[in-house]
Amino acid sequence: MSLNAEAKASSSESRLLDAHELFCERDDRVLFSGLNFSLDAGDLMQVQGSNGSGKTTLLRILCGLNSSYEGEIRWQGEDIHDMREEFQAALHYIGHRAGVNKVLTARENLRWSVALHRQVSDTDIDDALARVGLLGYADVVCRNMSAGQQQRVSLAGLLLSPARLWVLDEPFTTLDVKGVKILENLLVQHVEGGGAVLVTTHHQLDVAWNLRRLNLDGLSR
Amino acid sequence: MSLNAEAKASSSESRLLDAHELFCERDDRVLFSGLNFSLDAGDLMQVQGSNGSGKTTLLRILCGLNSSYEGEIRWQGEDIHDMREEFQAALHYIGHRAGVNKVLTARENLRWSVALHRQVSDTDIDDALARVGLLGYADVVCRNMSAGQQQRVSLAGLLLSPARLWVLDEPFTTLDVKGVKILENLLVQHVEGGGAVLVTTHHQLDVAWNLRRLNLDGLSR
Amino acid sequence: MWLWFSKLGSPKWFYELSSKWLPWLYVAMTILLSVGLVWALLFVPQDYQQGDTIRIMYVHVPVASISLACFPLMAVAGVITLVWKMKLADMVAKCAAPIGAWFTAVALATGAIWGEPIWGTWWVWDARLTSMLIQFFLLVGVIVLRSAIESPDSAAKACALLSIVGAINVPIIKYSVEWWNTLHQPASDFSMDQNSATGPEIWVPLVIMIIGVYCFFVISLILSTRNEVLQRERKSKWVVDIVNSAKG
Amino acid sequence: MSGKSPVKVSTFSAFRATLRRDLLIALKRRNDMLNPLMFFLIVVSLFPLGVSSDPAELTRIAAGTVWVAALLASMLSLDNLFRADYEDGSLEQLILSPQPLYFMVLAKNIAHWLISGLPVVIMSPLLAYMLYLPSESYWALVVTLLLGTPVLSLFGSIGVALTVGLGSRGLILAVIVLPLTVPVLIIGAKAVADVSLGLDVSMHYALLGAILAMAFTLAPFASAGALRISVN
Amino acid sequence: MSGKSPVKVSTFSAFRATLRRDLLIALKRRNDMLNPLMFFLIVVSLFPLGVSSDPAELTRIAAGTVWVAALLASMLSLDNLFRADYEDGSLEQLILSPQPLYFMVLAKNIAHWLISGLPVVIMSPLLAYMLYLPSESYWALVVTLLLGTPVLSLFGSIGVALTVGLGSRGLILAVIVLPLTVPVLIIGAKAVADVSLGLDVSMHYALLGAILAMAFTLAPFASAGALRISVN
Ligand code: HEM
Ligand SMILES: Nc1ncnc2c1ncn2[C@@H]1O[C@H](COP(=O)(O)OP(=O)(O)OP(=O)(O)O)[C@@H](O)[C@H]1O
Ligand SMILES: Nc1ncnc2c1ncn2[C@@H]1O[C@H](COP(=O)(O)OP(=O)(O)OP(=O)(O)O)[C@@H](O)[C@H]1O
Ligand SMILES: [Mg+2]
Ligand SMILES: [Mg+2]
Repeated sequence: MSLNAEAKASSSESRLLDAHELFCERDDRVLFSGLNFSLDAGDLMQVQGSNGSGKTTLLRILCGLNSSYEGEIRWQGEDIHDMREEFQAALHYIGHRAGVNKVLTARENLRWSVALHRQVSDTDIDDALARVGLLGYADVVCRNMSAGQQQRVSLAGLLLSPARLWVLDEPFTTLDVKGVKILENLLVQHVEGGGAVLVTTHHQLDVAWNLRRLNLDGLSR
Repeated sequence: MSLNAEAKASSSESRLLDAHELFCERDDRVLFSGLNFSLDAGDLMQVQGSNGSGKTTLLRILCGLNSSYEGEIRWQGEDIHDMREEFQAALHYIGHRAGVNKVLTARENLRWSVALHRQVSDTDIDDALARVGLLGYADVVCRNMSAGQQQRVSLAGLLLSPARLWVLDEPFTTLDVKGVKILENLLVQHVEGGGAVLVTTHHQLDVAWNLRRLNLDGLSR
Repeated sequence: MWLWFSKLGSPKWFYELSSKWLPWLYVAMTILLSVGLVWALLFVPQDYQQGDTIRIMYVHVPVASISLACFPLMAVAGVITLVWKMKLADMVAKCAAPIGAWFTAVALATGAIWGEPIWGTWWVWDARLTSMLIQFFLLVGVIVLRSAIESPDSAAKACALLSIVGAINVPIIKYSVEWWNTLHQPASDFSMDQNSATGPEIWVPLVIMIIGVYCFFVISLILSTRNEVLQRERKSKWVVDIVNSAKG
Repeated sequence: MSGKSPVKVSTFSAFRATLRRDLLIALKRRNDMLNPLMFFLIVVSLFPLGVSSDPAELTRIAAGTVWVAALLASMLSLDNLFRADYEDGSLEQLILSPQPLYFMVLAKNIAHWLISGLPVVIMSPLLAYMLYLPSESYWALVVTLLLGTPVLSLFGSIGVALTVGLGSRGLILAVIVLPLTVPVLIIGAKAVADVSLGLDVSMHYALLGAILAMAFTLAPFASAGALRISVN
Repeated sequence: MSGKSPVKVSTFSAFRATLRRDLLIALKRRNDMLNPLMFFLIVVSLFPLGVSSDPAELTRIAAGTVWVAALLASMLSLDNLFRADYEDGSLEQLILSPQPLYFMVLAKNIAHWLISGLPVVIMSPLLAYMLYLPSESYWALVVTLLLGTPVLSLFGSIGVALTVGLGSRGLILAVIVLPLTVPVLIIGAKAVADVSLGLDVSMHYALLGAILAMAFTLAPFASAGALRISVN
């Protein structure tokens, strides 16, 4: 993938994300306080924790979707608030909801969501869809897709994204065994190419890569 | 659990569900045809299949939520259309969407959904919530719960349901390791008590029970 | 009875039968319409007060009366769809809706054109016009619903249900609107029993026109239904055969 | 326990549970209960602004305006009737309950009317006053609304049930339902107007009552059927 | 590739992509495009039924009625503006895109107006005729609506953005937005009425134009901010 090449090229200093003394409480329950961690190029970090430990909350905070927190988040040394657009250009987030419009076909969905980040040709899109196992589904309306198929559409978005940092909230849900394998390989490829991944999941990732773990259970309450 | 006792008592003939020559196609793709299987008291059956193989569709057909199929479905020998209310009294379905109202608290949600099937006291409800690991969350508004916590609320419904047949569509999604264990034990308890379970999931169930498998991949297309 | 019903239910049967009927219908329509029109336009005496504008009636009344017949038709089809799950009924209903809407629109238009000389305005909030308008809304509602629902099965049932509810309402609407006020032509004027009142030279061509336009309605309905049949049955053998033979 | 065993709970208590639940939800979102009312108020007050502020003028259009506003208010408040339940899956639970769906739907309709219909009815005299409706018509207004708004809810719920599965919102519902509600509007508005002309309107009430009775018995069936179709 | 690298795509092409997408969605549900129109038609025709069918009477309320109906139509069609995107998560994608949110929101607003506002404007003379609006006012009606409906869309989208996260629908939006749009309604309706009185209305047009300009520049910012709040 060309984007990996690019990635290597531009990863002069390898420190990407810095979370400094993060604190968050939601209706009177402290989820985490004094949370420090950093993400370098090539890091694949799994955020762990029991239900309600604050994984989703943390991820949304890091993306800037949730601003009810204290502490500081830096992207390549700068506070993300000072460089929102640059940061967002380097970020690809997939949340609990896949971000797939039910009325549009798989291709149309990707055409738009990718176009927000970079030019893309239909052939690229079809390749991406094929690689996530949706060959022949490019023109199926997403409402008529199964839960897992819709999830795969949003994964195809990952393939096309120029972003360097991937933040994925339980991307494995509703994926079948093959789907899981595909995604795991994807993650490894991305970090190999100098990207970084922050992922929450309850299932055991088996990837040929040294997996960093961030466990929120200790911190909560 | 008292319901198990009852169950044993009344399970004179053990054949519960019969699916006969089921055929279903969705927009021109045959999902399954000539599908036969039956469920006896004490059966724990996992419906398998890759994404889009038709698991959800099958489950909804069996529950009577989806009527665009051919073939016959019998409950204890009778066609379900001739005895809808009896069948539904013996059925508990949990779909991709948990059936949890975001505005209500966990307790209020259960109070209603259980009341559709049987009288229930608040203490029962609180016990059930405790058993699914939501002790102290009884009065939390469900909007303020995490994905997994909401899932657990609907599982608590299972504990309180008098139904003999459980039909669960990917109930393990968003559950953490503890949650998964809880649910697995629940399933075993239910089938031990003479109930029957039909469950789809992509993760490996490890249960101390001989698991029956129904694979849809062969059948589709 | 049942045999007959299921037979009638089969789109194939309908397709073959309709191909037998169509020619006759074509003939009947051309004769009736040409005779009716020529008679209406050339030989019907001028109306003593309305002058030549009376001739519009020969389009307006048939069209209007058909557009009234459309909703009951859809409702019946709806019942058949829901009770006997007959695919063909739904296809007919689906095709009837837009055609009915067009007829209603034409009735409104011709009515308006007629109104211009008679009432000096294109539109008045008179009972029958209004109830016609509301029926038009109902029809559009059915069409919109049909297209809004993706799965054809659900769409079929949903529209069936809506048309039935609508059909129950139509008389209520008609009644309430008439009761609300009326300055439209009373229906009696042209009804058969007192044809003496207005001479046969007036109503005979009208009857001819009505039957002719009915033929036109049936034909257009059959044609679009045949389309629908081919659409939905495109995978079944007999359609494939037809297509191949057409390809030659 | 088994399928053969009698249903574990009386239909009535299930009915009550559903009714209580819906009222509870409404109570939780207390200011949502204000919305139909506010909408009613705002729409009505748009007319003096948009049309004219001349009392004589307003008096003439008062009855109709209030009725149309009430019609729209209850139409729009309907959108929440089944939507939330559909999206969070509660609707499937309801449909799969061993209770006759007719009563469950009825419970939801009643709850909805108590929440969004009744306040409008109670509020109407105030607005009538703002539009200089002759005071002798107030009673007629309240009575007709009291008979009419439930019909709107009942008819409306059919439309909601038919459209609950669709992505697009609000308008399609109105397009389907509004034409069905024309008779109620006509009779209601006419009754109010006629009273101020000193005519006898018992006939109008009778008509509205008849329509209400019909709607009460038939509409929930239609809604129930429509719901089954929509979840399919 | 890296955060430092220049944004990969021009804001304009992202703007175009968003615009095209929304129009495409509308096109897919072609008959949904009928809804605002039909709603407009139906609401307008409710008035003769509710108020009176006397031409003189209708003439007087014509301008106001058409305007109120247009107001409601564009208000209700707004509900679909961000809702679907919020529910399927596209909205988060939009907010996290490296593009200035202002333009993305603007694109969605423009698409929405083309779909639901423009048809209403085009249709309005017909309805004006049915309400016996004096023919010399047709132009005024069309022009004011042409200037006014975009303002409604723009203001409306602020309300939608604020309420998109809430369960309850439709009404709360109307309650928030309608008051904001009152000035437009007043000026628009008055302009139409004044024309039929033979008065000069260039002033009204100027005012509407000014409001439109303001809304065009400011409203999308407000909407963007509101969206960020809603997803939080
Ligand atoms: C938009 C305007 C109008 C509409 C929507 C309309 C609609 C209708 C309808 C629904 C019928 C009933 C047909 C039937 O029952 O078989 C009808 C019949 C008739 N209309 Fe109109 N009409 C309109 C204008 C007019 C005008 C301006 C006149 C002339 C004064 C007129 C004269 C008649 C007559 C004479 C009949 C035949 C009555 C009968 O067959 O029962 N209509 N029109
Ligand atoms: N609403 C629908 N209309 C038409 N076709 C549909 C619809 N929903 C799903 N399908 C098709 O039916 C097939 C089966 O869908 P279903 O949801 O049953 O799959 P599944 O086995 O549940 O997959 P998953 O594991 O992802 O949940 C899919 O291939 C999909 O394309
Ligand atoms: N909208 C909200 N408002 C207030 N509190 C919330 C909200 N959403 C979640 N919470 C609380 O924040 C805590 C963390 O929620 P979060 O969704 O981050 O958990 P999670 O780690 O993602 O759990 P899961 O594994 O189930 O997704 C939960 O205990 C929940 O009670
Ligand atoms: Mg989470
Ligand atoms: Mg599934």
